[in-house]
Amino acid sequence: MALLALEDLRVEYRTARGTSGAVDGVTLEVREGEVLGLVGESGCGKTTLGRAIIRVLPRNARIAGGKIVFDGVDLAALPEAEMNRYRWRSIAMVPQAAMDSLDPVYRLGDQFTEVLTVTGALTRTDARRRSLDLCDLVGLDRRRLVALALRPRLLLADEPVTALDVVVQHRILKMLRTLTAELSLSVILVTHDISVVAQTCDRMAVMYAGNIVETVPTPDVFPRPRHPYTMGLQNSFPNLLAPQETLIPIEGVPPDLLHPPPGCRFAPRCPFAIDRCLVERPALRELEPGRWAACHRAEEAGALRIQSQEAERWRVPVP
Amino acid sequence: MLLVLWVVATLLFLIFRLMPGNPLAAYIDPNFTADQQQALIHEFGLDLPLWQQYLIFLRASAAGSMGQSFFYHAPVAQLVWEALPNTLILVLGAVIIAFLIGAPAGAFLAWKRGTAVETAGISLALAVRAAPEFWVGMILLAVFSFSLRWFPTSGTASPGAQYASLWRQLTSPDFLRHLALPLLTLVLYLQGLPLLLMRSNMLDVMEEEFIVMARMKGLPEGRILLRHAARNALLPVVTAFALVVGYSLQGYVVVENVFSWPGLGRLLVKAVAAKDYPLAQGAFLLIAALAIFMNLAADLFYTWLDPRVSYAKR
Amino acid sequence: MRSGSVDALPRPGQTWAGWRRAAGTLWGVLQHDRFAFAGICIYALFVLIALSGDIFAQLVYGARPALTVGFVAAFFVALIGTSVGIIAGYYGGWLDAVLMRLADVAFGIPYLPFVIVLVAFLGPSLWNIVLTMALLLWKDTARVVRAQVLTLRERGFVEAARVLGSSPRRLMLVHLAPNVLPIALLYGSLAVGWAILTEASVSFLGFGDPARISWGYMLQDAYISQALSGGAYNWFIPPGVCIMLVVMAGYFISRGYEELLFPRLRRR
Amino acid sequence: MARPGPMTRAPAEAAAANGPLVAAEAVQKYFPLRRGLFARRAPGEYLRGVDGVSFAIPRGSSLGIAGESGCGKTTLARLLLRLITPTAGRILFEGVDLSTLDGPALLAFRRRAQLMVQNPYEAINPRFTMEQALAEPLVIHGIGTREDRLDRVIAALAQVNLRPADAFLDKYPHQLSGGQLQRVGLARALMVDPIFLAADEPVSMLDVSVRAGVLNLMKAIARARHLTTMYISHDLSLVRYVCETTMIMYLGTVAELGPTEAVLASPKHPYTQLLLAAAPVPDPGRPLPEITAPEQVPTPIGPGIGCPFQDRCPQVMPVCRTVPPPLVFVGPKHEAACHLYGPH
Repeated sequence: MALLALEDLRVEYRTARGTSGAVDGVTLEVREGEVLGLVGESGCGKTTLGRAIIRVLPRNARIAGGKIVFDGVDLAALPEAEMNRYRWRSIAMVPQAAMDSLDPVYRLGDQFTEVLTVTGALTRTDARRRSLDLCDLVGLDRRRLVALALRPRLLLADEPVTALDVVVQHRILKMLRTLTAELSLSVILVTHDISVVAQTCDRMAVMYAGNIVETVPTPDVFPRPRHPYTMGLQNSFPNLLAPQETLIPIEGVPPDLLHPPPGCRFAPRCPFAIDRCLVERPALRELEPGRWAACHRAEEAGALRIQSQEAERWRVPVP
Repeated sequence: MLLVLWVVATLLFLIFRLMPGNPLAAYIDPNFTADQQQALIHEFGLDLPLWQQYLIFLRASAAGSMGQSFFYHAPVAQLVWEALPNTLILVLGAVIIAFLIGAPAGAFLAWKRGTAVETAGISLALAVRAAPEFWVGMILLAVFSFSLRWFPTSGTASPGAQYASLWRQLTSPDFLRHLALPLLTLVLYLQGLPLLLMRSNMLDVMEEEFIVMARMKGLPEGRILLRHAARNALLPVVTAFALVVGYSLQGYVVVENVFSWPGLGRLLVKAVAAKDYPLAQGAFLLIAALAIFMNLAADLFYTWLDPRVSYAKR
Repeated sequence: MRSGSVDALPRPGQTWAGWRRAAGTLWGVLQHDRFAFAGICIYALFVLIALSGDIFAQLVYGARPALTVGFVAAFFVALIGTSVGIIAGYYGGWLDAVLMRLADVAFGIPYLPFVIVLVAFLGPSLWNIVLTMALLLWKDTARVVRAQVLTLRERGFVEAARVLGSSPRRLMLVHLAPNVLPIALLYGSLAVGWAILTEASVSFLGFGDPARISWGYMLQDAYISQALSGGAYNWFIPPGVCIMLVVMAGYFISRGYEELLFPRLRRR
Repeated sequence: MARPGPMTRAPAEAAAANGPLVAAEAVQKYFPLRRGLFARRAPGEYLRGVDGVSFAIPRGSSLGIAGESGCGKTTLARLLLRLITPTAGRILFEGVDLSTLDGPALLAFRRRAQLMVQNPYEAINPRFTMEQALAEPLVIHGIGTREDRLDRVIAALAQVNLRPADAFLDKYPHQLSGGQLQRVGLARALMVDPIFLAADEPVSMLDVSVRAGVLNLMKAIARARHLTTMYISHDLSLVRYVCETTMIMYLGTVAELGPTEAVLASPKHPYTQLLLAAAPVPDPGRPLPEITAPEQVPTPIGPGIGCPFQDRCPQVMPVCRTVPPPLVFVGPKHEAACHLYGPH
């Protein structure tokens, strides 16, 4: 059963030039004890999605619709005070810039125990002991561990390893896996690096321009991508183990979310786009059990995969 | 710090000595004979070569004796030391009150961002900040002293007032009534900087990652504002303490003159007007020393507040 | 110096209809303008002016030294500050150390007292006031520009320009200067206010240029002529309001600049 | 693209024409740590950016430099382009010591060696249009006439696949995407017709889907113009895609150097082995491997005795604590600086 279920979640930003749908109708599930990889390029809305779940959005952003069902409760409908009971106790977050997320004028230990005592869950002494226990458990990195202090059930990790050296990155991913097993924790791992997802996550959701375009179990996505964007990503990604002769880029740029194209948002860059793609927005459909894709031509995925290997096809004429 | 003071002193010495005209002109009675004039010039050491004058000046300044005032016929040191406490009370009192009012008001405006209260508050603070402080003082004088007669118009004490000790004087109602208007003028002038700075810092800090993090932790909004946002926003405001002290110099010289407050600023203006250069020099040096000292104090205070900055690094 | 030619100046009408029209305008401003406050100030100013044509003439005349000092001083402050900041930031090393020590000294010198001393001994002229201000006020601009240059210097395009063989002169003039210009202008517009306030203070203290009527001089005149005890508010309120408005204009210009410079602020 | 005539070479350089284009000889760059103005520095109070590095880049080849952040790879690139000068050692470009260059000779060097910077959004002066940015190298070096500069700029834009070029001429940097800006950065570097191109993490800030485009372009242009290239990256998979030779750096020293395939297929230095084991691969069948290396934060400050990798090395020996390991051959053209392969 799903611990977290997002149903048609929409988040809007108000800007000087209009309203942009940074997250535009996302439907997604996270099961108990699984690590879900949320992959996408910069500006696709993956960070916004993570922050919407815990309802800490910038001032000019708001949840414009949809549900965030956590453990049977719709978080999107909760009043702010109620929401505070979920933050950190049930849903914790490791933000992108771990270093910046600490208040520079207080000592680490104090900040660490602050949340434990303020929420009224523990006394100061207990809080200190709990923090030490957790450090022993994994043996490092207090500041990332703050997130786990209250034994949450869901951890949102927003690019936790970006900009880290590979050795440190490896250690943190390893720790993440250990923790999920020992604390039966569910994790949403937000990243732009497919390799990280491949080795860490159980399932993978691919985001493009505010939409989820594909959700599949990780072992399945690499041999059998179903959405052209996923195929394109794989083509453009260098592999340390098996060197490709040539990498194939996806030409063009993501759409302006203030004025998104009427049909499929990937259509302008997609080598397989047909007329229908330009006018009708594809829904996220379950093609086989547990395998979802939002593409009008998902049934032809087998044939498209073969064609997608040809570099010439991806040379979409620049408008 | 001492270096700066030395440069200032030297600069001052050169300005006074290289000025056209005889500095004793105002002092020398036209009826004096040439011999008498010469004797006077000799008395003040003005016939010595420049470098000797400079050495004498340096030695005397370091020893704390700054020569004899032409105008008051009294030692400069005595005159400036008498004026110093009045200035200190006025400036320190105003700076502290300005911070105590300005910083919380700034935080309040940041909290009220986007509302009419904020717009009105900022406009008002800016307007008061932009008004010349002596003009504000004049209005206060005209309204509260001359029209309403609530406060005295000048000086530090009513005629005939005698006090047993400095403390008695400072706490006497008469003195406080004299202090009220100049203090208020200076506070009005100084509040703008801490206020505006605090507000914009609060707005910056509120966007910082650790505030977002605190929200994610589910901390109450009030606690986030006070414990995390306000304390961080306060740091640059404290750095500005030095700046405010600098501004206060601009302010107090003028305000002291409006209210005939017998402090260093008034002494300086009088001395300059009377071309009494030993006195002007002495008053100026003390004002400079005061400013430099206060900058240093602000630095130390900042170090104490922010553990990231150790004094050695600055 | 009371001007005799003031009767020739037009006086705003004081009829009942005029008042009503003015009140209507004021109400409109209050309703629609975010900075209605400024509107009220201007209105109050004209009411006061209406009360004394003599003062009106002086006010108009007094605007000239204020604005001259403001803009000329601000120009030199921005020019000196920007040059020093760019040179110190670009070359670094001992040159930087020397220039920044100089800035420290300028910072340690009490500003207004120094202006008073210098003006009193150089002779009370407008240009001496401008000169002393330029001598002391460049330090803030220089520091900010230097800090900006230090970050710009690490930017890719400056590095690339060096690799392309740009001369130091070209780097400073073509690559650094245009990119620090906005912040120099920001500080320049603040300096306008500073300079006007300084000129007013100096004139008020009696060290101003005796040949020119300035707003500060008018205030001094009012002060020593017992205008305060006589309750002659119409004498000393208008010049102060003028100074305040001009200085505020400087602030608002710089705030507008800041919003352009740091678009992040616009969202607030 | 219109090219100026072949460069005239001085006789001394002609003699070096057959040697490597770039050669570093025991290059060192220490940065003093900030202290008080008059405080004396103890020997350890330097940051060892580059600490005794020797290598050569043969003409027409591509060298990839990889290592963790702070290993000195960017410092090395800046040294090779003479943006900074070494504390000790020599850097030879076409056989000429870079530190002796001055005036016109330095300007001539600036036409031969060019750079692509890391951050595309900072690569172009924000106040320049693309035309101005691309014409600047021509102006500095007085190449072409005022009229034909525009033609050259258009040709350069077309060469990096920014078509139609006219559409880009009047654009400012903020109107372009990261990928497009990085192409302009490449085009600008090529305006002076260099023979050596250094690229410092040119795609690390770009989105995955557009990285390949920039990399392919760099590869194609380097091949077409016989450019000698140096490519810096923390990502070994990118180095593998672009470079023939790979150099692994650790704390300012060369840990391993050799043909890319050899270094990646049979890494010899324990540090290279660690990097390869920790690097993620897009293969769901391969779980995260166990790593036995001790956790230790490397620091480039301090006296530095023995092997720089000793504290993190799982195979550390007593000799590693005292003697810095020299580079020794471990295969054809393949060297590693490790006592495991030395005479000890």
